[in-house]
Amino acid sequence: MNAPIFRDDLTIKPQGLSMSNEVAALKGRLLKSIGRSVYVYRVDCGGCNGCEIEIFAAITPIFDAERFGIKVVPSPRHADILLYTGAVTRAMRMPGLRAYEAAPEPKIVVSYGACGNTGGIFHDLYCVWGGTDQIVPVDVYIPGCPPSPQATIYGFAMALGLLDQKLKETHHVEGEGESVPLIHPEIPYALRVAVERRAREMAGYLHGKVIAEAFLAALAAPEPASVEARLAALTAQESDPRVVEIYGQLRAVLRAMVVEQAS
Amino acid sequence: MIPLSIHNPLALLALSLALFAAGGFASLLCGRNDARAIRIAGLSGALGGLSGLVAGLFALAGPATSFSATGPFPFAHFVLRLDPLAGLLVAVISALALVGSIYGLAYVREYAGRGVAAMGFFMNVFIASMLLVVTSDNAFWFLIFFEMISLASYFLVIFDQEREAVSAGFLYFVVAHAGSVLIMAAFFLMANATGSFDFAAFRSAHIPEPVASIAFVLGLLGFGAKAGVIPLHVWLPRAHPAAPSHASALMSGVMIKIGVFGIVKVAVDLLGASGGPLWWGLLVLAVGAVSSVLGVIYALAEHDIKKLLAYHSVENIGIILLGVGVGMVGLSMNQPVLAALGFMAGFYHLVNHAVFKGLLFLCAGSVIFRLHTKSMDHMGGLSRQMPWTAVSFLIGALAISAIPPLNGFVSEWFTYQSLFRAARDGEWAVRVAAPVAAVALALTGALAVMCFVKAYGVIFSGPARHHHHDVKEVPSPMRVGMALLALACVALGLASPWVAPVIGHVASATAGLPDVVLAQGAVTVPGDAGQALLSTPVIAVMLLAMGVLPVLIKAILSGHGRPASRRGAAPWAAGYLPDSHMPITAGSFAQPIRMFFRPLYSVRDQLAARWNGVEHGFDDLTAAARRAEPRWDVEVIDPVVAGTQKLGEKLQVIQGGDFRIYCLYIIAALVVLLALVIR
Amino acid sequence: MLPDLPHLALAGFQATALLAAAPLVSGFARVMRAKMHNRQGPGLLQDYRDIVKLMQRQEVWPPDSGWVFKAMPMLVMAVLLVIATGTPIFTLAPPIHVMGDLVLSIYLYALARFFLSLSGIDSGSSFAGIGASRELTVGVLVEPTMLLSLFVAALLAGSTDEGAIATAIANGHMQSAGAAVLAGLAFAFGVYVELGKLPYDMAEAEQELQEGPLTEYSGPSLALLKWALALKQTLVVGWFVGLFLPFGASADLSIDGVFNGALAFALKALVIFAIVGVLSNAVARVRFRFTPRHSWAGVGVASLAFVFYLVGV
Amino acid sequence: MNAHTPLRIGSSYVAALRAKLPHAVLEERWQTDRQATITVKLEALPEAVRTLYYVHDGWFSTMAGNDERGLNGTYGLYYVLSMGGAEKCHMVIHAQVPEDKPEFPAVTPLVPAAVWYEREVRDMFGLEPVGLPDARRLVLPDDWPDGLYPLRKDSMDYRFRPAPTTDAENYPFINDAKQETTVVPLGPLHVTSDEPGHFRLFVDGEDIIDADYRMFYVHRGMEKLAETRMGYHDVTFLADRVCGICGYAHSVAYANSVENALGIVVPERGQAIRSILLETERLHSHLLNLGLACHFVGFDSGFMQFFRVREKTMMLAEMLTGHRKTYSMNLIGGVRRDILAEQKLTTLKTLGELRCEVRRLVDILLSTPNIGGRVTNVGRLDPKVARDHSPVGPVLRGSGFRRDTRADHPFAGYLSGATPINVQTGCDVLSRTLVRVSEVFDSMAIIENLLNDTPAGPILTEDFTYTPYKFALGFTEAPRGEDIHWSMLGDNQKLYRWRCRASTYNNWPVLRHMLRGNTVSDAPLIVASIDPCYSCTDRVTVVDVKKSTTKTVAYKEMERYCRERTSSPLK
Amino acid sequence: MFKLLKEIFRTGQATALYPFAPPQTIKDSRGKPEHDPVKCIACAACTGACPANALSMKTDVAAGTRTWAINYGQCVFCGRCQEVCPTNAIALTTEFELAVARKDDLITRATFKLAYCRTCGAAFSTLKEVDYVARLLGALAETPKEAERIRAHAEICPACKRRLDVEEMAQANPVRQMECL
Repeated sequence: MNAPIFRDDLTIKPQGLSMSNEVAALKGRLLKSIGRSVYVYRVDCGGCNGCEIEIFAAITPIFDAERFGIKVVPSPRHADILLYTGAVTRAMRMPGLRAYEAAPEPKIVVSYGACGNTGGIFHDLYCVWGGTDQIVPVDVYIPGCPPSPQATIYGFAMALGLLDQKLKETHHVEGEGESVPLIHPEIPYALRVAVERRAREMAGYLHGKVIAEAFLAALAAPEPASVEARLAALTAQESDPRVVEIYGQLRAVLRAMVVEQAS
Repeated sequence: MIPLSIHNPLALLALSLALFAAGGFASLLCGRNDARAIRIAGLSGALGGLSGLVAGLFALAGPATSFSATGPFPFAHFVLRLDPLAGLLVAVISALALVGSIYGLAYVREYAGRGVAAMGFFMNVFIASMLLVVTSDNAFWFLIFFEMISLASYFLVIFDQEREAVSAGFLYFVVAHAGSVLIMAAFFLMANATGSFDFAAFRSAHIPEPVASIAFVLGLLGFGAKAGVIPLHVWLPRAHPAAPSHASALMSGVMIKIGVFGIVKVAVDLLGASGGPLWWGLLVLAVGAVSSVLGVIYALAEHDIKKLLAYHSVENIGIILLGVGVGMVGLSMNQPVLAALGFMAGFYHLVNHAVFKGLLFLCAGSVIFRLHTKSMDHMGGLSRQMPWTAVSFLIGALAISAIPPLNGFVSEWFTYQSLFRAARDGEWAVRVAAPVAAVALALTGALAVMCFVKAYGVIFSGPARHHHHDVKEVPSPMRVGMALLALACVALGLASPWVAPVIGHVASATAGLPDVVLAQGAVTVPGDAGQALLSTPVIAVMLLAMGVLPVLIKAILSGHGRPASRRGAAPWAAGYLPDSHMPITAGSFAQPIRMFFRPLYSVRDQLAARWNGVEHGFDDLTAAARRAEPRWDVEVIDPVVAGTQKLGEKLQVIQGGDFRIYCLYIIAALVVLLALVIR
Repeated sequence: MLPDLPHLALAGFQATALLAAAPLVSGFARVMRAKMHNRQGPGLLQDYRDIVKLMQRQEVWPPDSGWVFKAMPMLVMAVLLVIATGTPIFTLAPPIHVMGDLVLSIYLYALARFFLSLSGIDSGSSFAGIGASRELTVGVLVEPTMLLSLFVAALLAGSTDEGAIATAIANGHMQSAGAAVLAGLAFAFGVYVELGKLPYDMAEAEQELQEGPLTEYSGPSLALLKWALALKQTLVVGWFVGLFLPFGASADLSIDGVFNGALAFALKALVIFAIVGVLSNAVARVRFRFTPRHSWAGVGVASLAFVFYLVGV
Repeated sequence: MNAHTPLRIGSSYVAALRAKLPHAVLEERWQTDRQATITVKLEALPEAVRTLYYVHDGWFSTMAGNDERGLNGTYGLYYVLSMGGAEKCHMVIHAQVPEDKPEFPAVTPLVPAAVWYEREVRDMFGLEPVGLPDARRLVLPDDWPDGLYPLRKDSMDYRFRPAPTTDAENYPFINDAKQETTVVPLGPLHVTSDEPGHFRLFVDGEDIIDADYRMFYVHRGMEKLAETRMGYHDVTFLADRVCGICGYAHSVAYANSVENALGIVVPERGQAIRSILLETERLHSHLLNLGLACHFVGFDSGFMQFFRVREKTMMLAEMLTGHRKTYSMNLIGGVRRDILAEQKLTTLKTLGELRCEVRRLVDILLSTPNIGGRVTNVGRLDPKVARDHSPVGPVLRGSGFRRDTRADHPFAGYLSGATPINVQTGCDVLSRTLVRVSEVFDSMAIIENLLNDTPAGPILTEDFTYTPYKFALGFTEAPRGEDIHWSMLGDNQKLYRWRCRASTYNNWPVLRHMLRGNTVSDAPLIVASIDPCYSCTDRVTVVDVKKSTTKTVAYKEMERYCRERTSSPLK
Repeated sequence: MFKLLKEIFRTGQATALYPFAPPQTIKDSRGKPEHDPVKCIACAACTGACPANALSMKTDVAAGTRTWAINYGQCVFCGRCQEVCPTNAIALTTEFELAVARKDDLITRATFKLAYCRTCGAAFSTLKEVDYVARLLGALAETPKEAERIRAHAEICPACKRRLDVEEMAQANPVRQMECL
């Protein structure tokens, strides 16, 4: 590898397009006139196809974007909204710009998915430009990898002013005396970690966490007095045989830890 | 015999002929002074055309006038007869001669230095001989002038001296003479039955059935070859394109009509008294239907603009013959209205085709004049540089596609109506044949639309595929020529309620029938108003009126503050860089038709293969001639040339080329022809 | 024979009424389509909204296009409006009598087709060019069927005047009922192809040609063109209904009669477009190469109608 | 996948190779009991590959270039063959290209299936395949500067973005048509392709006379990313995003490759869950393809119905993994989520509904007017062409070849039972569609079996150590066919090299043959019938080598090459 | 065709009502990662684990702060952050309505105060992390003195810790150190 280079020296900006003020003013008018009639042209600038399929799904019966007058059109000349997906690969720079040029003014550009918004997981690669706004001015960003059809519907409803934007920029600043509570301080740290790890190996980070939490809660609970009884009760309540199996494994961990401690 | 005077159309015709003759020889005398030759030939042609046009128009209303003189041959008087049908043909020929000559004033400059003096001569001879053919009333003189047409036009075809032109010319020569021989035979049969070469004698005589039928079939074949009906069309799409464009306009516009004229002349005029059986008409109808459909299908496959137009001539001859066929059917069924309607439809289309096909050839000539190519694949986008030519071509294209309210539609409408009447009122065989012919006509119409969308689109629309950056509109004489014919297309369409009765009279007079009702005020009707109504003026008014509505809608709804329209950077090529291979070409455009009608194209290839034999023979012959040439030079030609050097020099002027080669070609051609005929 | 004032008024009314209703027709098609997909779909008025919206948009012309491209939507709409004045739809007689000839109708549609296709070439787009070629090819394939079936109907009525045909069928003055029915079927096939709906939407095939001749249009021109195409669909159905199902059409020019005629047409059109909606959404697009097989079937039915006419069944 | 068994399936191939090229085989190394890497002399490379390919029923799986100069001073070339004969295994032919002379004898003239790979290795490493007749770029975009090879270790930082060299595409296309043709451009932005790729149909009106294509619009540089920014355990999440449809198959293939290299034994339950998810992915992918096939022939009602039903599989995926598309389920050593009783029951119930609905929809599809005309005898893939180019998945099975990674080289949860292979012999679009239809039902059965019989125990093991410079293959049968990954570990918790080959990569080259002779209206459907996954391919496209010119050009070049290396066994 | 019609009638309208009715979400599906800054100790485990670099941590020594940030526009919703978070401060929710018109609205930040090494005074962590570690390890202590020692140890930066360890070892076992030498 060469001597380290800073990212800003490496990357040149592609020649993107900017918008004249006049056209920007027209956009407001456009948004009014397209309230219930929206022609969308998809511009895939090098996505993984996930976004494209979800856009497809958004026009199919369950989600039916045509309810709102949204129609996917086959030519950019018909478009009101250009829907850019993908991280803008080098090869798609010119096609992407051509589509923008071909669409009538004013046009709304929606950047779709993590790749379109920022480049996503590919944001700093040599063969991508890192997001739609690197080549054309963007009006709406729809995050997701890929955004689900519902998120797509929301994004369009938001773009058309039917729904309000929910996500706002926030900045939390640490307050005085902010302190993080300990998790199950009553259970020895090593035991908790061992239980949590075993639970994760058995059921994964999500279910494992829930199961471990139930197990630890039972362990820490005051009633009934005997640990074995508490855990037996926990197991007895559980109808899912797989969870029962995992409880068994966790009890084995507990037993091993206790035996080890004892020895 | 009516004496010649200025009030007599025949006198005007004579004046016209004199002008043509004078102009032709004067042009020859100009020698290498091209500019003067062009002017003289052009002006004399235009004046001759003008006076011929007036003569023809006068003659339309009849009655027939004739002029007779004793010629050098005791067995054949020189008789000219100007009846309404001849008048119609004279008018058409003269009109195109007029326009073609004006057009030629600028167009012929293209040929400067390549013997324009001779071209002027041949053009004028060509026109004059056509005028003489349609008016001569004696079989012998008819044949003489008929030969003159062939010869003059042969020289026009081979004018370019290119390999293709020369070989096309040869084929033309062979077919034309084969046709003449058949016509000659037909006339001999009639002369044999009547004892005279005068048409007047044929007209009044009653020729017995088998002989009349044989004469008719011989005439149909002979004139059919001239008209270019399928399967005798092979020469046409090769010869017409080879000629200079104003000559092509005359060949396609009027010369092939001589063929139709001949068929009518033989079947209706000369054998009219004998009364043709029904199958004559049905045969003509069949020939017409086949020619129209195949003609247009073959046209669709062409990339060469002039070949495309030439194939359309085959198609339109077919359409004309549909009308003529119905007329003949009507005659034999003793239905005067049907007969008059049929002939009228045919004659109307004859006039119309002359006008729009002439126009289209002139437009094609203009494009070739600027781009120096006949291939449509190297044209494109010319409507911006050549707006006059484009608009003229578009009018011609709409007219030939039978788009209302232009002239082509009117005559096709009459053809449909005559077919409808035949289907409704005719005998059983006719009732079956007429709808089939109507379907053929409908198919032809749809294909013609496709073909001319292709032609106009590929030549004048879309992106340019040529590399001439400085293409500009053609000089004014050419524009005037095109504009005159374009106006004629519009006028013959819009004025149909007034034109139709005139042509109807020609038809009735030719067939010896009473006039039928063809117009009531501004409305045309096919014999009776119950059958159908049509008013081209109303259509035109409605189109204009309704044209306002979308414009208004757009103006009102599209509102203010909308961003100004703009021209995009490129057509949308699915995001890729557009290139010059993406816009559709002539070949690709017509490919679905080539795919769907594949069997019909193989018919053409079969026919063409038949004629290939002739061409191979020609190739061998010229090759042999070339090998033998030195010997000829030494042993035969040199002494002759040396002996008649002065004469030789004069003769060389005719072609400005190598006269000896021509002699050889003609001799060789005659030999082959003889061989073919004898075999 | 030239139109008088009441007839002109009727012509104007019929043309504008059909024009006004055309987006409703295409909107209805979209609703039908959505219902066939088990979707909620857009409202009936969606195409009005689309047209109004498109009218506010910018027009972008392809770089090499000429006046044909620009004028085409207006030209086509004008021609269709002219046809609307000559087709007997609300009444048994064509509003303008001299415009009511069947040959004229066929060739006026050809005029519209001429410019629609020409604009495809003019746009310089590869897809539009192929679309134009297909549009005309389909025209070639369907024209014989349409002409022959109309010809048979005209023979039955003794006149090529569409009003005469409609009147004859309405009154049952037909020499041959079988021929009339078969001719109606063949004509219905031709009309269906002219509708440009699946399986015969060759020229605009979205997946194959990106909407063919429409590819390069934008803004008001696209609005007019979509509107005109909807008008064409309304009109050809009107043509069919007017000639072969003229029941309910007004025999005179009375306001009541015309109004009832219009109502009757609306009902008939509703039924027909519902059937079309089901048909067009339940089939795949025919492979272009196989289109002639279908059109030959059409010609076959029309020929059969003709035979029926000849033998007088 | 147990590396410790003494059983070495495929030894006979090694023996055969040693017999055929006695002095050329330098070394054999076994990664697992069914995976061997045989190092041969560079000159013997084409013959070695050809022998395995044509003599021993080998199929070209992938080829990896590797910049091993830091390790041994050479570039490594790894030609991977999936052996279809009696001993089903993977044979890797390895050859070393010296640093100072970056060229090697092209295999393509002998085995056409290698064409894209050799073009790619030229693009990415600057290694010149001598005798390769196709000199065009494959992976790198037109605006990429010459002479900059992204995958060389010392060429550039992975973030280096050179200024574009051009704004106009300059890729030369090959048109073998003898007649005049016009160009129909399909893509990169075409309504029927959800992804960018440029297909250039050379047509005469409606007829496709020839076709060429330019892909790799989606080349982002993932392989470089995997060896730089990411730790080797993060690459499973990157592999998920190789493709938006069959990303999970890549993730599994990648995880498998590392697990094979490090000898990790993944718990059985983890393996079963991987298979369940792979089959779920196949379900939604095949339903997507069936829907799109309807869409492309204008039968949108069918498209909508298939998508409506497909939503159920999406719901399943979301329930089982937390996401409709990018499952993010794999870690090296196992999976991240378990399937609990509630999910199991819902899945079984949904599958029951799905089976009925899909059966009805397939019935509808096959009985719809005009469908037969659109799919029968359209887009034929001749078995001979298929044999030469090694396509995979339903494309291959639709042309009558019985090859399916799940059955041939069992992995994950397929180890236990024989997976059915569906074959059709029509070679056309219909056959490929029918193969997919059968696979949909098979997938449902596989999922049900695995759910009803899931092994107990953990789903993840973390009991392994990272060992530098180990390498191995990992493979899955994605909905589109075999995905195969070749991974080599580095020494810094990262990969040294990751070679990811998606199924579609092997299917593109035959497309040209399938398009020829059909019509413009068939093109979208034919392209869809290989169920292409453009981004999967991540880099390439091209065309097969022109047969006629291959011999002459290749021969001359080869001659020069041989002259320079007198020891060549090819002489 | 009739089979299709039958299917259509059997199914009825399939369209979900959203957005006119609450969305249908599936339990455990991976939506927006919700960060609870109060629970966050700014340990950077998540930023290291994030394959897309959507999570970032920036230290501003001059201002004495460390700022954690998530860019929802870059997030690929894999849940690795949730998996590695030691304090359950970040977890994925089922929220999906994330579209914005302004790119900055995609970013959520949290700023924490830096902790300084009690030995060398260099900033090395956040106060919250030091506090958390101290309490976590302190809970294991058996005596308050031990706890205090642990806390003090936690407040030393790693560099100093290494140095101190070496010194400590040297003092505690000089012999072994000698052996090593």
